[in-house]
Parts: sequence; C-alpha cells; structure tokens
Amino acid sequence: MAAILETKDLSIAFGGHVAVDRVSVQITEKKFTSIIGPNGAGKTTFFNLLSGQLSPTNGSIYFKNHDITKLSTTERTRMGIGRSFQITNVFPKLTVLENVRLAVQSQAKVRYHMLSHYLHYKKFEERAYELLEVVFLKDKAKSIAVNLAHGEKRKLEIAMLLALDTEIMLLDEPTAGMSLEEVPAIIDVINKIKQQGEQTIVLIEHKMDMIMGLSDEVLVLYHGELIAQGSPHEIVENETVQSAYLGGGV
Amino acid sequence: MVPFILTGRSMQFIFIQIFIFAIFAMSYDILLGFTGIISFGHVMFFGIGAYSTAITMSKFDSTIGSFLFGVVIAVILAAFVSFIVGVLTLRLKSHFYAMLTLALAGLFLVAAEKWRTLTGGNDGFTFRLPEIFRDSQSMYMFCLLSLILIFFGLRRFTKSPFGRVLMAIRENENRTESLGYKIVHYKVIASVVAGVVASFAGVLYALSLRFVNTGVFATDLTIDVLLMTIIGGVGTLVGPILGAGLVEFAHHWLSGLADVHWIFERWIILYGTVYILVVIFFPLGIVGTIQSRFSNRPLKGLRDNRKANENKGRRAS
Amino acid sequence: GDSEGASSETKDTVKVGVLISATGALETYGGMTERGFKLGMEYATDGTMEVAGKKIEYIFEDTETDPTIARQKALKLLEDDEVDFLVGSSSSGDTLAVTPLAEEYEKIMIVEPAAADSITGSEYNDYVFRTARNSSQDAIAAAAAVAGEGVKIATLAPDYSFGHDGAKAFIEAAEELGAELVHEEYADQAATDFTANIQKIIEKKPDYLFVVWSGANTPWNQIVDMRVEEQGIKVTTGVADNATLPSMKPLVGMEGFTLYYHTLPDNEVNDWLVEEHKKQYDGEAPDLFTAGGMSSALAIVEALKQTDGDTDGATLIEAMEGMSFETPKGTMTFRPEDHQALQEMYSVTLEESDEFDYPVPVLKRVLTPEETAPPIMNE
Amino acid sequence: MESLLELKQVEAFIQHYHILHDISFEVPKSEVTVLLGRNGAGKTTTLRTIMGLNQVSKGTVRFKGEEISNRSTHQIAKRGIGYVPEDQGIFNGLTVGENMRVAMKKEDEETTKRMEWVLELFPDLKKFWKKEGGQLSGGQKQMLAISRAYVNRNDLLLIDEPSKGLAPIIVDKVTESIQQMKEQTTIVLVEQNFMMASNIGDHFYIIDDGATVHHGKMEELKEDKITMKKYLGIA
Amino acid sequence: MDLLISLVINGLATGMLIFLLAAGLTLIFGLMSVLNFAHGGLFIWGAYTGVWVFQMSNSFILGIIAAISIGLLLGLVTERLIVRPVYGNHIQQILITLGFMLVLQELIKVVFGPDQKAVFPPDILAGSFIVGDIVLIKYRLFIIAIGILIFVISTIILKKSRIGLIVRAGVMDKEMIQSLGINIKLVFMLVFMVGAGLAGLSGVLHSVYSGVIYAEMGLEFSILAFIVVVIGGMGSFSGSLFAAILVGLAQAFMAYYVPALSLAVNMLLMTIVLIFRPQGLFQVKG
Ligand SMILES: Nc1ncnc2c1ncn2[C@@H]1O[C@H](COP(=O)(O)OP(=O)(O)OP(=O)(O)O)[C@@H](O)[C@H]1O
Ligand SMILES: Nc1ncnc2c1ncn2[C@@H]1O[C@H](COP(=O)(O)OP(=O)(O)OP(=O)(O)O)[C@@H](O)[C@H]1O
Ligand SMILES: [Mg+2]
Ligand SMILES: [Mg+2]
Repeated sequence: MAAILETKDLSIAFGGHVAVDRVSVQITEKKFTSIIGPNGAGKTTFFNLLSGQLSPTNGSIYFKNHDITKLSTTERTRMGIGRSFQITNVFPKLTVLENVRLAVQSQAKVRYHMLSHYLHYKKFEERAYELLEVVFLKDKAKSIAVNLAHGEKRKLEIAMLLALDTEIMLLDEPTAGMSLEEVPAIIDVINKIKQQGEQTIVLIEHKMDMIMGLSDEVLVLYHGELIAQGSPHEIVENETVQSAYLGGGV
Repeated sequence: MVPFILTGRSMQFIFIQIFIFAIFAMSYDILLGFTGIISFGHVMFFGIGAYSTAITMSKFDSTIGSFLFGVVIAVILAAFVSFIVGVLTLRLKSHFYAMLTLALAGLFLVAAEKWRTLTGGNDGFTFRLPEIFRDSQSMYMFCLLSLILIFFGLRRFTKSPFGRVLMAIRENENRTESLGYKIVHYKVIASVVAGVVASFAGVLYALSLRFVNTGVFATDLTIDVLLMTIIGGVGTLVGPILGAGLVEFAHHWLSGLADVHWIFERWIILYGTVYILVVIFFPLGIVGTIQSRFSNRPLKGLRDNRKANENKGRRAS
Repeated sequence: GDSEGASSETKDTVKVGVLISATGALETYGGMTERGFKLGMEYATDGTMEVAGKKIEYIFEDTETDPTIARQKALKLLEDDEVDFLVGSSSSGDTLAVTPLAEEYEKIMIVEPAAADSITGSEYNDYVFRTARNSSQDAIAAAAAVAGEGVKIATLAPDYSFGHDGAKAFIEAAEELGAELVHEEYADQAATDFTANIQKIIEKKPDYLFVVWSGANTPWNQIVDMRVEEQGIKVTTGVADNATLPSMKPLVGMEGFTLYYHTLPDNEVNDWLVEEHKKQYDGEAPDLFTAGGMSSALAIVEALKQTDGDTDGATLIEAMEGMSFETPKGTMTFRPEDHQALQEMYSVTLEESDEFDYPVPVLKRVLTPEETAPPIMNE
Repeated sequence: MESLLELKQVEAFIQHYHILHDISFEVPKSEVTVLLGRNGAGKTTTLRTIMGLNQVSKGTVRFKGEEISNRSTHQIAKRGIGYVPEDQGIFNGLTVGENMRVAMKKEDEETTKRMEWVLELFPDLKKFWKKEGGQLSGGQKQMLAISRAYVNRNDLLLIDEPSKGLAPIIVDKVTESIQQMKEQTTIVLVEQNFMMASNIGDHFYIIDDGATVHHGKMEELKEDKITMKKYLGIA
Repeated sequence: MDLLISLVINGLATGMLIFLLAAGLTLIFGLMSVLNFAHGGLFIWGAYTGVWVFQMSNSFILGIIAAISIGLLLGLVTERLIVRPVYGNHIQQILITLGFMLVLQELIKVVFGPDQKAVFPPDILAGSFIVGDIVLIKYRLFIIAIGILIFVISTIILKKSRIGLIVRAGVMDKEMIQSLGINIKLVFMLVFMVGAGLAGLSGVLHSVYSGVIYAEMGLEFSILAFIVVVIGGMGSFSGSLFAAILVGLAQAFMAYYVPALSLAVNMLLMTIVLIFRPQGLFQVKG
C-alpha cells in the first residue's frame, strides 16, 4: 500500500537543541501508526511539523507525493491533515456544541459566507450533535467549554477532530487524564474509525496496552531520532526501547 | 425606544450625534467584541471619512453628486488604509497592536495638521451642504436610517458563518487556524469592514457639523467610542448603540447640571464616576450583563466568580 | 417675567446666547469672557438691562472646548431659546463650527475671543463680527513693538495653525517695517524640550526673537537657561493672561505687546471695569479677555441702539458695518470689509512689580487701531 | 490514628452549579490517600476546595486540627500544603529555573538538598534549566509541576493526576518518589492510572457525582470487583 | 561638536524624564499587565502636591517626598478600589481607569484651582553652567542623575529579590502563585503603590523641568510613557530606559535637523520599532 505521508530527513532545532533529528518515515495509507518515546523525545514536535504549527529547519514533508513543507496549517488541514492537541486546545468561552459546529462548518467549506445566518445550516448542528454523542458529551452540548472537567475537554478535542473528517488524523495522547471507564470507550471510537478503513491514524500515547491493541506499526523516537520501527511486538521486544522507555514496570 | 419623529432641531442634533457615534461604536465592536482586537487608532477611519466628505464638498459644488463622490472616496480610502493597517499589524499581539494603531492614527493627525492647504490645519474649515441635508429633519432621518441599515447589516454579518469564525479567532487564534480557517483573511476583512463603517460614521459627522478640523483624528474620539462600546457591552452590537446614547445623555445631562448648583460645574467628576460604577455594577457592559442574566452565558460566571472572590477577600481580612 | 405672556415677552426681549469654555482646557478664558460680558451689559444699560425699550437677557452655554458640543449648544440657543445674538467662543475650532449657523439663522454672531484669521478670512460670512483681535493683529502689534529698519528677527512658534498664522503675519509686518528675517522655527506644540530649537536660533544671531506661544508648556525657562539674552538676542512676545505672568518671571525686561492689562488702557470705560470687577470679584483685577467679553456686550447694545431695538439680521449688519463704539480698550470700529474690529493694542515692557511677586507689563506706547490693522483676508 | 486533613460534608458551588454535594474524608498522617472517580466526578474540585481556590459553602475542612475552610489560598499553602494542579500550573513565560525559584519558600540547606534530589529524579529539568516553561514537552511540564511541590518541606501534598502524559519509565520514577516522600509528607493523590494508584495508595475514597460514596484500604479495592465495576466502570 | 554634545545632553535629560514616568508604568503595565490610564492622574497629583509643598516649605526635598507620598497613597486607593476588581480584564481596566483619570484630573481643579501654575527650580538647581561653548542646564544634569539612580536601584531590587518573578508569575497564573503560599494580592498592591509613587516623583520633577503645571498634562504624558514601555519591551526596565533615551534623543535631534517631522517623531519611532521588532526592543528575561 502507498505511503500517504512521508518525511525526508525532517529536523528542527530550537536554539541549539535538536528536537527532531533527521527523521525519515513513511506512513502507510489507511493504517494505524503509533509513535512512542520518552518525554521530550520530540513526538509532539514531530506532529507540529506534520500539521504545520512549526516549520522544519531541514528536510521535507510529502503528502500524497506533494511537497507540503512550506504550506500553512490551514492549507494542510484543508488538504486533509487534522490533529488533536496534547494540551487541550478548545474555544474556551464558546459552547461545546459551537466548538464542534465550527469544525463541521470548516469541513463543509462554508468559510466566507457573510450574508446568511449560521443557523440556516441545520445540518451542521445535527452533525455536531452526532459527534458529541460519539464521545459521550451530548448532555454537555450547551455547556461552556471552559467549564468542562479535564477528561471532558479531551473528548471535545476528539469530537472536533472527527468533525474535520480528514484523511489523516494525528492524535496526541487523546486519552490522557481520561477515566478508567472511558478510555476503553474512546479506544472503541478510534477502533471503529480504524475498522471503517477510510482514514489513516497516527497516535501518540504512553499507554502501552493501547499501543499494543491498536497499532499496525509503531515508531519509536528517542532524543529526536527515529530509533526503531516495526510491529508492536517487535517493538516491545526491542531492548533499547525497553531500557529507554518502558522501564521495569511493564 | 428611539423616537422616530422628533421635533426641535437641537434635540435632533443630539440624536444625530448619538446615531453617528452608535455607528462608529458598532464598527469598533466588530474589532473589539467580535474579533478580539483592541485598537487605539480606530479614529483614523472616522477622520478619513470626515475629511473626504468635507474636502470634496468644499472643492466642488454642494450637490448630492459631490456628496456621493465624497462617500465613495471615503469608503475607498478607508478600505485601502484599513487593509494596509490590517496586513501591517497582523503579526502583532494585543498591546503592541493597540499601540501601533495609536501611532498610525497619530500620523494621520500630524498629516492633517501639516497639509494645511487641503485641511486648513487644526482650526479646520466649514463647507456648504447639498440642499436636502440643510433641513435638519431630513438629516435626522438620513442618519437614523443609516444606523438601522448598518445595524441590521452588521448583525447579519456577525451572525453569519463568517462572523462565527471571527468569534472563534477571538477565543483561540491557533485553534481556528488548525480547523482550516485562514485567520489572516478573516482579520483583514474584519478590519476593512470596521474601517469602512467607521469612515461612514465620519462622513455623517462632517455633514452634521458642516465643519471639520483635526479633532476628528484625535485620540479622545477613539477613547470615547471605546468607552461607548464597553459601557454598552462588547460583542453585542446593540450594546454600542445603547452605550452611545448613554454616554451622550450622561454628558448632556450632567453638564446641564452646572446651572443647578456650582458643585456641578465639576460635573466631569460625576461623569468619571459613572464609568467606575458601570464596571462595578455592569462589568460586562449593560447589554452584556442583562444578556447574561437571562441566559447561561459563560460571562455570568465571570461576575459571580468575582463576587465570590471579593467576599472571600473580605472574610479573610 | 414668568407672568407675562410668551408672545409679548419675545417681542420685548432681546436674547443673547454666549458660548464659552466653562470646562475643559480653556475654562479660564471662558470665565473671563463670562464676567466681562456681564459687566459690559451692566455698564451699557446702566444696570437697567434694557435698551431701546427692550429687555436684554443672556444665556451662557459651555462648549467644553469641543466643536460638536459648541454646535449643539448653539442650536439649542438658536432653536429652543430663540436668541437674537450669539457671542463666542473661547476656541477657534468651536467658533468655526458655529459661524455657519449664524448665517443660516440670520443672526448676528460676535466672535470673542477666538483669534483664528480664517474666522474673518477664508471662512467669513456676513453675520460674523469680531470684537476679539485676530492672530494677525497680534503679530502686527508685536512687529510694531520691536521691528525697525535693519533689525534682524527670528521667530519661534508652535507647529500648528495658530503658530503659523502668527509667525507669518509677524514676519510680513516686520519686513514691512524694514526688518530682516533670519530664521523661522517651529516646535511641536506639546514639546517640553525646546533646547534644540533655541540652539538653532542662537546660531542665526538675530537681534530679536519673537515667540508666539499659547500652550502651558512654555519655553521661557529654557530660553533663559540657554542664555539667549546674554548672546545679545532680545526676546519679545505677547503677554497673555495673569495666570501666565508668574511663568514669565525669567523674562523681566522683555519688550513685547499685550492685548490688555488692567492698568494699561487709560479711559473711562476701563476705569469703571477695573473698579467694578474688583468690587464684584473679591478685589481681583480684570484679566486678558474680560475686556473682550465686555466689548462684545457693548457692541451688541450699541448696535441695538442704532437699529432702535430691531434685531433683524440685515438691519443689524447695515448698522454695525463701520460702527464705532467705546470699550475698555478705547474706541473699536468694525471694519466694513471683513467685520473685524480694529482696536488698540499695547506695546509694553515686562517689569518687576511691588504689588505681586511676578512681573507685570508696563505701558511703553499705545498701538493705535490703524497701526495694527490686519490685512483684509476674506476675498 | 491521627488524621492530618479532614473534610466533613463539604459542599461547594462553581458559579451557580452545585458541584460538590457531600464530600467527607480523612487523611491519616504519613500515608497516601487516593481519590478515585469518573471524569467530572468532582475530584479536582475537591482538591481545589481544600486549597481555598473554591469556596466551601457548607461543611468544614480541617488541617492539623484547625479549620481552614474559606481561608485564602496563600494562607492555606503557608500552613504546609503543596499542590500539583491538574493543568500543571506552569508559569509559561518563566524559565524552568525561575519556576523553581518562585516556588521555593526558603533558600536554606534543606531546600538545596531537596533540589538536588529532584534534579536527580528528573535530569531533564536540569538539562532545560534555562528553557521557558511554555516550551517544555507535555511530560516535562508535568515533571516540573511535581518538582515544584517537592522542593519545599510540606506536611501535605495534593497531587492531581501526576502520571498523566508521562512515559512509563517516568511513571515508575514518580511512583518511587512518592513512596520516598511518604516518610515526611502525607499525600492525597488523584489518579486515573489504576496501576500506579494501587501501587502506592494506602487508602482510597471514591467520589461520584460530587459525593464520597465509598472508601477503604487499597488492597481491598483490588479484590472488590463489584465496587470497581459500579463506581469506576472497570471489570 | 558643541552642538552635538548639547543635543545629546538635552536629549538624555528628556529621555530620563520620560523614563521616570515610564518606570512606574513598567511595573504596572509591563509587569502586572494592567492598562492603567489613571497613571497620568497619579502623575499630576504628584506634580501639584509636590509643587505645593515645595513652594510652601521652600524645600525641594520635602516637595519630592510629598510627591512620592501622595503617589503611594493614591496608588493604594487606586489599587484597592479601582484596579483590584479588574485584574486580567483589559477591557474593564480601560473603562474604569479612564473614569478614575477623569475624576483625578478634575479633582485637581477643585483642590488647586483650574489655572496653570508656574514652577521655578530651587536655587541650587537653577541656571546653567558654561563649559567651553556648551551650555549645561543644571536641572537637566540633576534629572539625569536621578534617572540613573532610580534605574540602578530598581534593577538591583528586581534582580536580587524574587519580587519581579513573583509578579510576572502572578500575572500568568494567579491561582498557582497563591497555591505556592504567596499573598499575591498584597504583592500586587505594593508593586502598584511603588509604580504610583514613581509616577508622583516624576510628576514633581517634570513640573520644575517644564516650568508650569496644568491639570491636563497627565494624559498627554502617560501616552508617551505607554509608548516607551511598548517600544522597550513590556516589563523590562532596561528596555524602558533604552527606549526613553531613544525617544528623548530622537526628539532632540529631529527638532534640530528635521523639524518638519518633529511632530511625528514618537509615532514614527514606535511604528518602525514595532514593524521590525513586534515584541519591543528588549524581551523580558530574569
Ligand atoms: N517551542 C519550543 N521551543 C523550544 N524547545 C521546544 C519547543 N517545543 C518543544 N521543545 C523541546 O523539544 C523537545 C521535544 O518536545 P516534544 O513536545 O516534542 O516532546 P514529546 O515527545 O511530545 O514529549 P511528551 O511525551 O512529554 O509530550 C523537548 O525537550 C522540548 O523541551
Ligand atoms: N468552572 C466550571 N463551571 C461549571 N462547571 C464546572 C466548572 N468546573 C468544573 N465544572 C464541572 O464540575 C464537575 C466536576 O469537575 P472536576 O474537574 O472536579 O472533575 P474531575 O473529577 O476532576 O474530572 P476529571 O477526571 O475529568 O479531571 C464536572 O462536571 C465539570 O463539568
Ligand atoms: Mg508530547
Ligand atoms: Mg480532574
């Protein structure tokens, strides 16, 4: 199967500190890829490079064989790269519904309409409710986002990402802080998307059981470098990964 | 309710001023309330509108034709300048943006001061009006009508999908970007809309005074309009209208008290106190506070929280 | 007279609306005009407040030194109070926002004390008469006070209309008198540091430095600190209101001019003014624009006498053009061409006084109305 | 056993929402008490209420026998309570070093020692000493937040989800560090990572819909499948 | 050469004067992020009170002390009544502090009368020295000295103590700083008072410099101070000093060499700086 996203020698340095160091990977279309690595390994930074929040000091990124290295976040989102954020990043003073609705609206390409009323687009709201249902947040639809508990904000993040319906979904620790009960439910949601086989998913997580259960392929970053790549099982067996990342506990 | 038919030219004049500043304040609300931009230089567009009209009216004969020509020039100039200002200042954050706009407006003031052949310097100049505007009643109706049309126009604008994105930008720029919206476009368009509407307010202002001087570029006016917007309630569009009315009337009424008792000669103290009281009792502006009473808007929280904190402070000390 | 019928009242009453800055930056000036106007009415009617069988009423309104408010108040006066005359105001901007209304309502407006040349120049209309001097008159007075054949002069003025008008008129007048301009300097009107400007002037070595200044941020201290006089440059300027005299302490010995100081004009009207003002206001002497305020009242009463109480605009214009009347500053005459009142000004020396701890102007010479007549600028 | 912290029927509102209905628990000295519960149950609110960041509208909070409800936050903190908030509370514009310096109540020998210990625990912080807090990775922020609470000698630490976003190897370290701290400091922990919670917790309280509904010893909970299912939704 | 020296000295003095005003604002606006438009009100109160005491007692030192005291006192009142309810909310800050500014400015007229007042330097600081061909105005040298003094003291205090850090941290996250056992309300109040005290000080120093005081001078100068704080980079004392001197020198040199642009010099300077360095000249560190 073809690589939908490819990086070549992708690097970024902050001052003297190289956070992502010559990473070349291919992410296969419609597969589930996970990225693991110690704290500060450069995972989030790698996402930031892919989604355009940061621009690399070196190297390039290809999406479906187009060089997108120079494109902005917006353009990449429009092409089909969507992401969720590690630190919750929502519209704090808008309602939960409105948060999702804005994402739906963007997906429907209703962007510069200045003369029609936004409520005329009934479909958007319906779709937003649907998505909130998926992440167990429907009863909070009218709450203001800032008032949500931490775990609830994470769910909202996921709903917004789902709303964008992008070809690639970059998930940065989606279940961090989510309750024991809901982690499996969210995993279910992700699994469902995987089952549908329409989207490519890239996941950053520290929960190894999740990684093991979901991934087709695992990438390991360490000090910014890609040190291992392979199936979940290969990775767990890998000694470097064990000593650098997993520690004795697992 | 706004009295639609009002007799007495001096009352009409006060209302005309309210309408004009309501339009100006609404344009400011597009920036402040809907896009989250604090500008200290919004008056530059107002001034552009005022001078464009005044200069065309004094250079050409006083006909409707040259008035319309003046309006066209005002709109084009304001759109152009607001576009440039928008583009120039987009990389700046909050205070820096505010200060840069202050500087730009300051440069316009200096230009008006210095380009004496065109502007008559700071004393200003008078000009003649086309026939229909000489009648106060029709001037009044014209301003009222403009206010109503602009209000509904802007309301539609803010309630459109586009307007919703503006609010999203106000809340969280980065996130809006990663939803696939080009925030630069939105901000520039908002800046142009606000600029053009403000310049139209300036056009009306010059008409209503039949006179223009460098005062139309003075920071005081930005401050006035800022206060009107905040008093009424930012992000509400009705608020600025109410704010304009309130500020004008508080002003009118308090300054009128000077005849009642010598103490009121210092009516400005009371006027300043009104501002302070508004923040204390209507922290979200009048319309904002009322709205939050009737709905579960987030804003309500801000106020209750503050009260709770205050109580806490009191109890602790 | 509330008991009288409204219609008869309007007929028998002449109303005057006076626009002043009672608050805001120019409120001191507003206060002077107000007192002067009241005293003027008292003097002109011998306290009866009646002229040609009509009662005179006046209403003061505060423009707050804001053209919008000025226009609003003027409309109130014209519409609601139905005044027959307007007087005002303290600022040129306010005045210009109102003069078109005088024309529109066909009411006479006496401009006092706004000084912009344009009021009786480019923005002139028939209904406007000015008892105040204009900037050019100031400047010509200044020139008359110091200029002469071969005298080298320089100017320092604030960088806006007032300063430019003043400097230009001064230079023209001075050159006419044979003086030679060596330097023109303009400083930011809000500046607090004038040293660079003064430096430049010193380098040009003029005999006289004429300073036009109206802000509170005066350059006097720095002129002294920079030792301008010691380099043989004499400073000259207009002496403004009493409040500014203390700040002119460094300028003792200066030769300049003034519009009015209560000890200068020697005539009956002024004697009355000084005495009455002191009586009514706690021993305080009348100030810069008090005489002006009084003159505007005197002009109105005189005009009404001439028309026998007729307040029709056209009639009044005819009567007032060329009209001469006695004021605290001697005889004033409205020039028919531009309605500017020609008036006395005073060439003075600033001297220490026994009475106050600040210097006061002492009369050198009365500059006659003809001497300070400004060019006609309303073509 | 003496209890260091005691909440009795605490109720609290956030704005006009009644969030805590009935929270009662006791925290015995020198032990780790874990608060468990679903998302939105009110765990964070409970900690914030103890810290005085939320008003107690009814009930009492006692610390060392003294009533501290509705005292101001800084007074509560000064009595010897350290807090690691859920959102880490990093001062983004300050460097790592400055973040630590602001937190240090004293600059004596003991603090210096603790600092050394903390930096050994999380060498990353030393490495990024001059970096701005806002530029740290998610996990590094978490480490900084924990370290800030560790440098002072506190009698009680309230820690909200420390393991969130940490790599397994660091979770182990944090677990270890908490066990070390236990000797001098009592700890209240909110944790979703059940593994970690059960490893270090002595007692647990379950919060559901703003009320404490169940409590007991941690070992017992591991066996108590019914409670686990009912309140935590795990089998 | 003489000309150059004279321009530099005068520019420096103006700069220092602006710095003194901006120093207070650097604390209040730069560190605490409070848009305090009443700063100019504190400035005129310092000016009037200081001048009044100076003229009554004939002691400039007493005048200075009075100005600082009234600044501190008004700072206390302003912080408690006006600013405390609106921390973190710029929009409300603008409204309430402008309201208070009007009140302060108008109260000046009630207490001290509406007229402008002339002020003369104390005898030892009056007049000028002549060194070669250069005229050195004594009072300006004095201002430069005071400016340096204030800069050094405040830099030492901010460097040596945690106070700067605490204030900045408090602005970023008020709850967290309180959770660390710091009474941030008290800290904010004290810092605000110090800022207001500096405003008062600069008020009285400025009155003597310009030779005259009037009620409206407050707002004019506070805008200048805002400009300087922004050009310098928010919250940086060195930045404010540098920017203030830059503004002072630019004014002096422009007035001499390009008088046509001297009206616009501040605005131009700010425009240029912000376009090329959007975060101001100095970034806040330590
Ligand atoms: N904007 C930035 N400026 C400077 N350094 C940065 C910036 N963003 C990230 N870094 C540094 O780059 C390194 C990688 O950070 P990144 O956030 O990618 O880590 P991560 O792998 O996502 O870690 P975690 O699992 O803790 O989230 C870290 O050391 C971090 O401090
Ligand atoms: N500011 C607020 N306004 C309104 N409701 C709030 C606010 N903060 C929290 N809540 C609500 O209070 C409830 C408890 O929140 P809290 O943060 O204490 O939950 P939690 O148990 O810590 O959850 P999580 O595990 O997700 O962090 C939630 O339902 C939340 O939506
Ligand atoms: Mg990360
Ligand atoms: Mg929580």
